Amino acid sequence: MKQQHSPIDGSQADVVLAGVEKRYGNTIALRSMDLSIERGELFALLGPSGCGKSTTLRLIAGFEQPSAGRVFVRGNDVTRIPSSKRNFGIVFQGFALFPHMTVAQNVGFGLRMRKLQKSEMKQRVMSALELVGLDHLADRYPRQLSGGQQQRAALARAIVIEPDVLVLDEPMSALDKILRDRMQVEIRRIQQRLKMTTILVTHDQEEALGMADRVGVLNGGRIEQVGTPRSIYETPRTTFVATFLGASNLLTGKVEGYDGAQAAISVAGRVISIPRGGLERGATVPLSLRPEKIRLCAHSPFMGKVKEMTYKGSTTYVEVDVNGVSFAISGDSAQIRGQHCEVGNLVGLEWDARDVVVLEDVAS
Amino acid sequence: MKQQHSPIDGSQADVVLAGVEKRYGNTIALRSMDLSIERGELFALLGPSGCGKSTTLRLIAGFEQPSAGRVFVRGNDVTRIPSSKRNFGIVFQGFALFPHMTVAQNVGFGLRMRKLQKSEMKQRVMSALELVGLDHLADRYPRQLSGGQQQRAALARAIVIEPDVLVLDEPMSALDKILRDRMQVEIRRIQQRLKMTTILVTHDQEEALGMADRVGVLNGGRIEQVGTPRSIYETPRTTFVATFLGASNLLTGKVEGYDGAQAAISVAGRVISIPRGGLERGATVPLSLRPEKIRLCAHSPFMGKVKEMTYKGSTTYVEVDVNGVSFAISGDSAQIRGQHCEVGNLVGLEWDARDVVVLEDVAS
Amino acid sequence: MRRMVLYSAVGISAFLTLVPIFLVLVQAFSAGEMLTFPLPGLSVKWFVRAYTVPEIRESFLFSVILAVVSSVFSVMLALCGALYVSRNGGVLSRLVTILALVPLVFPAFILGLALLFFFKAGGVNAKLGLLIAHIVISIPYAFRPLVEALKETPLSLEEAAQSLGAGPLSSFVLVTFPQIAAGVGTAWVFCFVVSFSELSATLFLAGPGAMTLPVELFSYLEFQGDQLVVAAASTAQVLLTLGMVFLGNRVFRRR
Amino acid sequence: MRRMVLYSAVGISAFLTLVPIFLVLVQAFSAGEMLTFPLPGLSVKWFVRAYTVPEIRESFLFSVILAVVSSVFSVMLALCGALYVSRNGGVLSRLVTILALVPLVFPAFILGLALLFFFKAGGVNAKLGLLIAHIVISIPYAFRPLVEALKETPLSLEEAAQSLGAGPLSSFVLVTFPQIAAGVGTAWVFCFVVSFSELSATLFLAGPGAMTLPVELFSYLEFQGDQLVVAAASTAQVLLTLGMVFLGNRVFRRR
Repeated sequence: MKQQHSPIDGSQADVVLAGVEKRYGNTIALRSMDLSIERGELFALLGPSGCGKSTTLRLIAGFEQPSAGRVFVRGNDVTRIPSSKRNFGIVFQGFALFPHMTVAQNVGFGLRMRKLQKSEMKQRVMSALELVGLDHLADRYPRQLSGGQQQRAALARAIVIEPDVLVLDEPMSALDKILRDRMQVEIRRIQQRLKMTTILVTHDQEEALGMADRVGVLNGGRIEQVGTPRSIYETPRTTFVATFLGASNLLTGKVEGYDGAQAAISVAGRVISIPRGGLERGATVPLSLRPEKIRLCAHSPFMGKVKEMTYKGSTTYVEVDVNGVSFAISGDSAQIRGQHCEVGNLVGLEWDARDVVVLEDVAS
Repeated sequence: MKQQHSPIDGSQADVVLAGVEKRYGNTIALRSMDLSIERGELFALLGPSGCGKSTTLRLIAGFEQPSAGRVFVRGNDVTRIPSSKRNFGIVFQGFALFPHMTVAQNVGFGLRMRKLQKSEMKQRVMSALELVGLDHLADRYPRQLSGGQQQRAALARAIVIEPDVLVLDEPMSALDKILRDRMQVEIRRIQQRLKMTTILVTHDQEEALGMADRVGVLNGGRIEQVGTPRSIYETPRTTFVATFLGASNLLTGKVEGYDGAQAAISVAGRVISIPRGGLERGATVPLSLRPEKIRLCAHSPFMGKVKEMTYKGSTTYVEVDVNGVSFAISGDSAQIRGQHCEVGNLVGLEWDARDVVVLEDVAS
Repeated sequence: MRRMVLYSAVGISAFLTLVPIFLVLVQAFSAGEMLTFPLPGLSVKWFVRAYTVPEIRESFLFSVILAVVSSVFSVMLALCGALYVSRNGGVLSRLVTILALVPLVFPAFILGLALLFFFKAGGVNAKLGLLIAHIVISIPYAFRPLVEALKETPLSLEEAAQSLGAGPLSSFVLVTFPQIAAGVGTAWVFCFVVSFSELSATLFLAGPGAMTLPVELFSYLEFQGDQLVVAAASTAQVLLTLGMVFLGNRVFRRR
Repeated sequence: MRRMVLYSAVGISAFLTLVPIFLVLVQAFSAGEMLTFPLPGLSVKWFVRAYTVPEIRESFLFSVILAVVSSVFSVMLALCGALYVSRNGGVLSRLVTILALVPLVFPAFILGLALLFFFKAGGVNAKLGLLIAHIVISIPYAFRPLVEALKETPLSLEEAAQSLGAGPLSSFVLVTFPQIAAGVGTAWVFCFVVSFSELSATLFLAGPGAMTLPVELFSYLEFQGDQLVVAAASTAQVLLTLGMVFLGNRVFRRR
């Protein structure tokens, strides 16, 4: 059944999904997905639960088979190859360490299956454990380790087999906030040192933005946008991407006309200029403006009444009503206090024209 | 067994804990706690799991009895009064709606126990449901409601009995992020309208900071600090409070001397001035400096090399090494980019003197 | 490969359990005079004949009454135990659990033997002995579903009721019981069925005026040996059992 | 108040179960010739006498062998079923679950009766009939702990092993089985104990050369009536049962 195929494009792609679909009975979990992951990059599959990211992972890892389409790894069609022959290193959600084996036995399991010699095995296990800083705990059992140590052991077990692709399935979900931040940095560092093609599956946008070279945002079994963390955060293409990757003011604008390359769009009864072409005159367009891009000031065309203020420590959240349109503003607490912002007061809002993003989907 | 006592202080206190302790066998869950909650305020009990906040709630609500100390409500000693006679409205974690009753029956349960007349009962149930915006779903069963609707139903059930005290036990923990933010604002609004003394038990610092009039931070069965959200966030008293309420740079300083009211303290090989007295010359003191209070600049006494950068969307996290001391900085992504901040570059750090807080506990 | 092993194992088990029972059930409808296969014809005459044997008729009735009474007691006792276990931890709770589940592994015939000796010495009548034996033997079958039902009912429901002003009794009756009603129903059906088909302990305790159907069938088979009468009576028993289980599933269905 | 109801319920149940059994166990050590209380003195003579009855000795041995063999089969068949159920959903999975648990509520004596008729017609020997009956009756007792053990073992462990290069067989043997070993042990002890004390179905199938201890004791009591011999033999049976359960708890303890 093993067939040789060239990948669908001529790039450095390490993992390619070509028209992959997955149905369970009548429900469609994945809709004709095309995706290519470059050699050595850390690619994050980001989406809410039920978006199809776990299904995608299981198809790539070989735990399930697509209903249609093909999966290529380094140019080889692996669609029908079982997981045990794919040479993927997987860090499972919850880690899935073997409870009855020590850390060293866990890490050595993949090498044992590859029938390596005892001495080479031992050496490779130790160097993997050193890499993750766990060499002093080789003889412990998983239950004797902390969450972070279990995470490292699972990582060592996945990388010791020198996999073609490293897959991280919600790797931080079992850890607390502080540990999560630390492990993000550490996993990223190890991944960059080994230059290992890595797929990170996560529902946590901070994790995806902070760790990945590129992010694919999934929603309802479909990829909505692929790009660098900065490009998907700052220029979201759809309402879903704009709101899932952080808070956003979703506004409705009407294209009034053009002034050179600047589109004049009316929002909340005022006209703003946006450096953007290709919009039909008179059309209604959905806009996204992130709360942290809005500044409070004394005077501006956008004056509104403060409806709500929520102190969040480093930042303060303010809700301002401008001509019946509600604006959410998030700013440094000290700066917001400096603007005499109190519930009921009148304040002005300002922002840079380029921070208003025109979304492509229909405004809801 | 019902005794009349005056509260331990002469204030407007509605709920007073006087020397309350709770032991389970040999483990101490609460250590001699004194706490007084004013009439009409929203008081948050904030702490990590296992800090004793749930125990405190159960003692206040009457589900358990303290091993020592007394609980007063409006001046009455209720220490030995069972929950069913305390007239508290409780919103449980997970809501605890009765599955076999409709929303209206759930909300009416407390009134039924109070043997109210049918007609008055119906009217009060409907007005409570209107208050939470659920009057159109009175005949649904809990399982037919969304999480947010269940939350509202539980709130209506708790407030319809016109309780002396409203207790909210991790009320948002069953809701997703977006709904949580919305319900925080809404619950706060209802609480302020009814001017109901409210105790909020939570592990979520944003929830406590955003909703409460005052916050009590619990750790290891002890109250570490009580104050307004701003005072506990901006001037934490202990290392625990500083780190639990958001990220913090915990620095170690040495008191070099005084220049008027300014203490000269050496940190990372440089001397800074802090407007603070009462420190012993030559003493080592723990300091807290929040990451968002540090600004990057071209030149400053604190120059360091960028070790790590993590893009988080609206903010970027930067780690800078200054003379071997690591500083975490969190700032607006656009501003950080403006400072030519790249891993390996040399950058300067600056902050306002008053943002450095001297902690009271021993530096670890 | 592994899949094939699984399938064949399930197949073997099903074959061993179901085929013989099915054959007996079919034989009960035989129009012939002996156990034969294939059947010479269909009739219900063996049911009629079984009914006309007074011992069989009376023991059937006695079995039903015994099952009803003993299952009510079992469920009540098991409910008390399950309430205690689900609300409390500690040594006593574990002790109650063990005690309630002991009859499941403990040889039932020894219980029968013990009660026989005990009542002979005390001179108490056989009916009480049977009642006690059936209660004890069916308690574990009631205990498990009740504990499970109670564990699925969060304690916070009862606390919510109490915080709203309900005393311990009303919070149980108005809030907790409706949650576990399905479990109570299941428990009761289980107990009924177990009591109805109990033979091991009953064999030692049954006597004139206190004869259950299974014991009666056993001695009938031993002394008169009219196999098709026995097959018909057994079939009636199986049908009643299945009916009870079906009813239990219908009436006390969860959700 | 509610607390008192609970306590008294537990007390009554314990009294009903334990006191009669305890009295029989004590009588086995009597130095007298009859069931009397208090005991005239202590001795083990009744154990010796029970041992010298060849039928009792032989049936004890037969019971042990039957329990060992049938429990091994039960556990293997139940393991296949439990593996299927815990790895798959759907109708077939629920069917297997029902099938495996049917013998728990289905009258065991009817199974005995059915097998008796079936084997008489087929001319197969009694030992095979007993083996089948004991396997079928003890399967549910193996199935439950196995399903529970497998449900506690996340599938991701097996997937992890496979992603590291292990085939289906090695991932089961090297990773899954060690996780459920305790459950397998518990299942086996349960099956042994159930088979060892089975009487309902056995009564119909036992015969010369295939006589289990419970049946032997029943007929011994019926025809010779030496109660203290029976008490001693029962006590031996109870002690072996308790020993097995204790051993199972010790050897196959979780964690």
